[in-house]
Amino acid sequence: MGLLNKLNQPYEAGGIILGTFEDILNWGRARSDWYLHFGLACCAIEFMAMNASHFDFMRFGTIPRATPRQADFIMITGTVTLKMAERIKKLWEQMAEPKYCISVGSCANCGGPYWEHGYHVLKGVDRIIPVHVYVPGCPPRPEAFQDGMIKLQKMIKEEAIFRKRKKLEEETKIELSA
Amino acid sequence: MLEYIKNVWLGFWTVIVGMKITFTHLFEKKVTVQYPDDRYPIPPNARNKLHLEPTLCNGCTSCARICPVNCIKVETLRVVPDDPEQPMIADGTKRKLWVPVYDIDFAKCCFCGLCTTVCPTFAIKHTVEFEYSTYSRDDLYVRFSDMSPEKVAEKKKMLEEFQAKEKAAKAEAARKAAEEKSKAEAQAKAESSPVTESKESN
Amino acid sequence: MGEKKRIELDYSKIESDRMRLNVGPQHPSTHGVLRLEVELDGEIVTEVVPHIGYLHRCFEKHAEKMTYPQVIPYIDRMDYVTSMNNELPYVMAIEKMLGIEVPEKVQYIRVIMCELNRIASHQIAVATFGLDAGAFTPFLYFFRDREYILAIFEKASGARLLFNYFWIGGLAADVHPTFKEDVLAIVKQVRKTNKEIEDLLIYNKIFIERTANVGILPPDVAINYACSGPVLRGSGVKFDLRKNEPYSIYDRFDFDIPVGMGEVGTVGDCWDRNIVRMREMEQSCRIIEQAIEQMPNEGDVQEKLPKKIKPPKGDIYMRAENPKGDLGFYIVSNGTDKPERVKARGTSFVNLSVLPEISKGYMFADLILILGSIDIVLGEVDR
Amino acid sequence: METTNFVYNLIPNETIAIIVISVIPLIFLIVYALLAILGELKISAWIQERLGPMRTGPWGILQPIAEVVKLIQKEDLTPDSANKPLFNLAPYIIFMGAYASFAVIPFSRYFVPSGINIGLFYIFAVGSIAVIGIVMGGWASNNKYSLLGAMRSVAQIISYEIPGAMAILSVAVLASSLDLEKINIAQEGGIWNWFIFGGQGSWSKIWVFPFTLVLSLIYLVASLAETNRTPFDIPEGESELVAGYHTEYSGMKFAMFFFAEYANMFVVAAVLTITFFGGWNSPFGNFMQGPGWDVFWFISKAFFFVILQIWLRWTLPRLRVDQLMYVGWKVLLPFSFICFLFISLFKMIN
Repeated sequence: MGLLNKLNQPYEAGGIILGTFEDILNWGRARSDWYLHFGLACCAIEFMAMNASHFDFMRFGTIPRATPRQADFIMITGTVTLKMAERIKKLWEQMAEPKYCISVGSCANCGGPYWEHGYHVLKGVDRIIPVHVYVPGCPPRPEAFQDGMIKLQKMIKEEAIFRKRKKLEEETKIELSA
Repeated sequence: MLEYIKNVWLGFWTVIVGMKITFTHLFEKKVTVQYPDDRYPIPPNARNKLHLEPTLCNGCTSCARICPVNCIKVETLRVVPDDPEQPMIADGTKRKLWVPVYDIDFAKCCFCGLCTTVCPTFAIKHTVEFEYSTYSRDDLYVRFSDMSPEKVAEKKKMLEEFQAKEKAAKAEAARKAAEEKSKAEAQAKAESSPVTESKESN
Repeated sequence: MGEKKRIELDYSKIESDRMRLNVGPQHPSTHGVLRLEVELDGEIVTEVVPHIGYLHRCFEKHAEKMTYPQVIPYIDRMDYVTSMNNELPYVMAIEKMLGIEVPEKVQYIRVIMCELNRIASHQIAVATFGLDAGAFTPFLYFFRDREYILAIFEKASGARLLFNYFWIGGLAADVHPTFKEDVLAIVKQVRKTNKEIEDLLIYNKIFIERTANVGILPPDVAINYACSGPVLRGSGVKFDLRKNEPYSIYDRFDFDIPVGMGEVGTVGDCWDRNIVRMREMEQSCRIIEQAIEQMPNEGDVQEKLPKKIKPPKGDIYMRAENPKGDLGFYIVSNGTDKPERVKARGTSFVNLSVLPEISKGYMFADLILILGSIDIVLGEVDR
Repeated sequence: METTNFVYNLIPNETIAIIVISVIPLIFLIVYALLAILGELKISAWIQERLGPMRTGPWGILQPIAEVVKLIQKEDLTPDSANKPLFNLAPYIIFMGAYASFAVIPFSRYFVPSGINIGLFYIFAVGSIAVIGIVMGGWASNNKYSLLGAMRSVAQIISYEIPGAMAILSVAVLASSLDLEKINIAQEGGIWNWFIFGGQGSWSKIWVFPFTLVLSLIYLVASLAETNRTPFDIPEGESELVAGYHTEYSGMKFAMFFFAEYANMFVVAAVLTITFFGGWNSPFGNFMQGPGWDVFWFISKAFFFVILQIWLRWTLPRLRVDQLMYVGWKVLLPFSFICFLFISLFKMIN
């Protein structure tokens, strides 16, 4: 039995080597997240406060990048108006895979205080781009941002890279049988 | 020329001064609070997640009315007088309304604190909890009511029955009243008709 | 380092292809979501067209739908850096319409909170201005201090940024018992940091070269464009509503109005606008110290009011000195519990209008600094 | 002096020895770059009263490794409107320019990858290759910000090479050689014999000290400009040009730019060490002197200057384009000429 043979053995449907290799890759992506330096409204001020010395976002291994090409995740911090929405969609498309999105604050989650009468406000940024973590608050405390970041890191760590196809197959099987 | 030398010297000197300041900060005590392990003190009146104490809520809906963003949804059912379970609100008064639905959409809430100030029984208040970010927006829609669907259905049925009874009673009363009225009218007619007749005859 | 005189170029003789550059809405230093359409001749700016509306949240429309107390959270979200100062003129206007006098203690707490918020706002302004110039460290020193101020706000109101603290006829809650000592400790800390920042950034030769003689706003142009706040005072015009038209209890305090004097360049350049903010922080500290001394310890913080606030029919215009300038509210009441119209005079909006005028002929890097020295908040520009 | 590279003694086969010799600096470079990235993150944090990365490994020391793992996985985007060959080539050219300099850097008297006798000249020649990569990358990105950044970079690097070269030239005058090893050997015998104090010689060399000090400062400033570090980071000035010439780069290609920047930082620090601060020589004369100590002294001195660059970056604001030119042509150049003149005179008289 060589190591190669073990690849075919069932270890969460991927083999031991692929499993651990995947863990390392996921560890890298979870621990080094560069974010797009991009603020929209009130939450952006708290976002700046979160970057500052008392809370220090860089502890999580994040570095601000000004250009979307080099960013790993984007934090939508503030009200997304319809005029801004197309720009955000463009930014999201410019980012390189793998990419993530955290929606921060009531406005980005679903329009917030402007959801009822705000004719000009997009009711939730998840209508244009996929959102991975929702952070509630108006604006959230800086620790709440970091809580969202921890949740995102947890999500990335459990992601499947090689097992993706297997997983998808299983899911479709379940769907078909159902 | 003198100006030039002075500028060059100033440029050099202010850089040294700046470097001195940053160097002293290099060894100063760091102010960072390492969040998940260590926590920054939060005052008890901080306005974070809302919490409703269902046993305190009397269903007055003033919170839903004052809310600037309409993120609170309250539905109430009247308590039937002959309900076997006659609940007391925690402050001692009799409950007049059941609250089967009390939902707060934290995705919309603007945490202004207006609802907590208008509440007559202090049922709704802000807590210091802020760690409830989720992977799905639906999880931010929180249902606070402690009534199970069966109980709601039961109370609804009870109310409907009671209302039907009440309606029947009302109808009965109305019928009675109408009867009485018609009787009275007839009587009045009977009393007044001779007069009119006599008038006509005149 | 650079000479004092700016090199004048005769643009009619040097002609090259113009480049149109789109700065924003996603750009690290547009202070939010402003979009500037810039025409560049090499690196020299020949035309600037600001495009706004990327954060239009229809505040005025919302105000018509809300009752009077419900409008206050939306006013917080206009100029989100200076919420306390935003609330003050609105609350004073309604109080004047209702004809009520708020308790003495409330007046003092309001003034202290406003001045603390003014310090916090100026800290953000100077910090981001330094960031635009490329200095990252002062930014974090300012934000470290701002955290202490926010702690006071949080203890009083419960929120860190959007307070909803000034209510019609009083305050949302009383301040905590150790309020006075905490505020005095902050004043001390602010002075210490300001001293340090002056050495690290403000009087740094590179910073002086970057900001002096750049974006000169002459006083007459500033007045013509209706600029206010540090942008106007940076040009040497001594106008401050707290002194010229004292509202609330500002006439009881002794403080100066710092103006730009052209110490290192010409009057009205970026450095002057910036130093005015630095010195206003010191004046705010003075006001806070006096207010703490005079503030009564006992007293109610909320006047008795009817459950539904219905100001009599009529209109009112009330203005107050925001950290960014002159913020005014024009409120029309129709006798119901909802305002007929609330019109806000956005300070940042008016100040931004001067940008195309003063940024022509400077380098592209200067344009960023000029924008930073005007200190706009897009929430107030677009409303 | 005969070059005695220890690898030749270890491995008899010359081809394999050459390959080993060329790989050793690369391994060193990778390790150094990881350390420098960590150093940058941590020092910047400490200056700003923060803690920096703390959650990746103990005290965040695994942070740079996580970054490399992440960057390998990133999608490699090439914009549709970019000039693809140039766009893809640019990062490697920049890295090549930085890596080629390592060929002549003498880490120890027993390890000089290639002991050519015009080492100083070679470093300057090869260092200029980076600018080609920057222009290629900036132009091929088809982005206005990138183009502006590239244009600024060219002007900056070309004008700052002259005062930098003048500063180094005076050392060549003092040592009467362009050979980096000879320059090192000329500074043997303790801190007093370093070129910052005028090299070996009688007490009369004290007259040189002010000029060598100024020249070393001039080289430091010029090297900051050559490596695009603050206060001369205008080609990638974040608040103006988003990310300058590498705005459109992502994934591994961006990592190359990143890597090349840190490699360049080491190269200029190494040149400063060799020319003015004694290279591999111990500051205490014969005490702590030897082949192993050589590497230690050389790398620790070079690291000190790398940290100095990082320290400067987190202190100063950024200059404007025309002021940058002003500093280069009107301040550094005249000063370097005056100092060079005096040092040449001193050498002639001696």
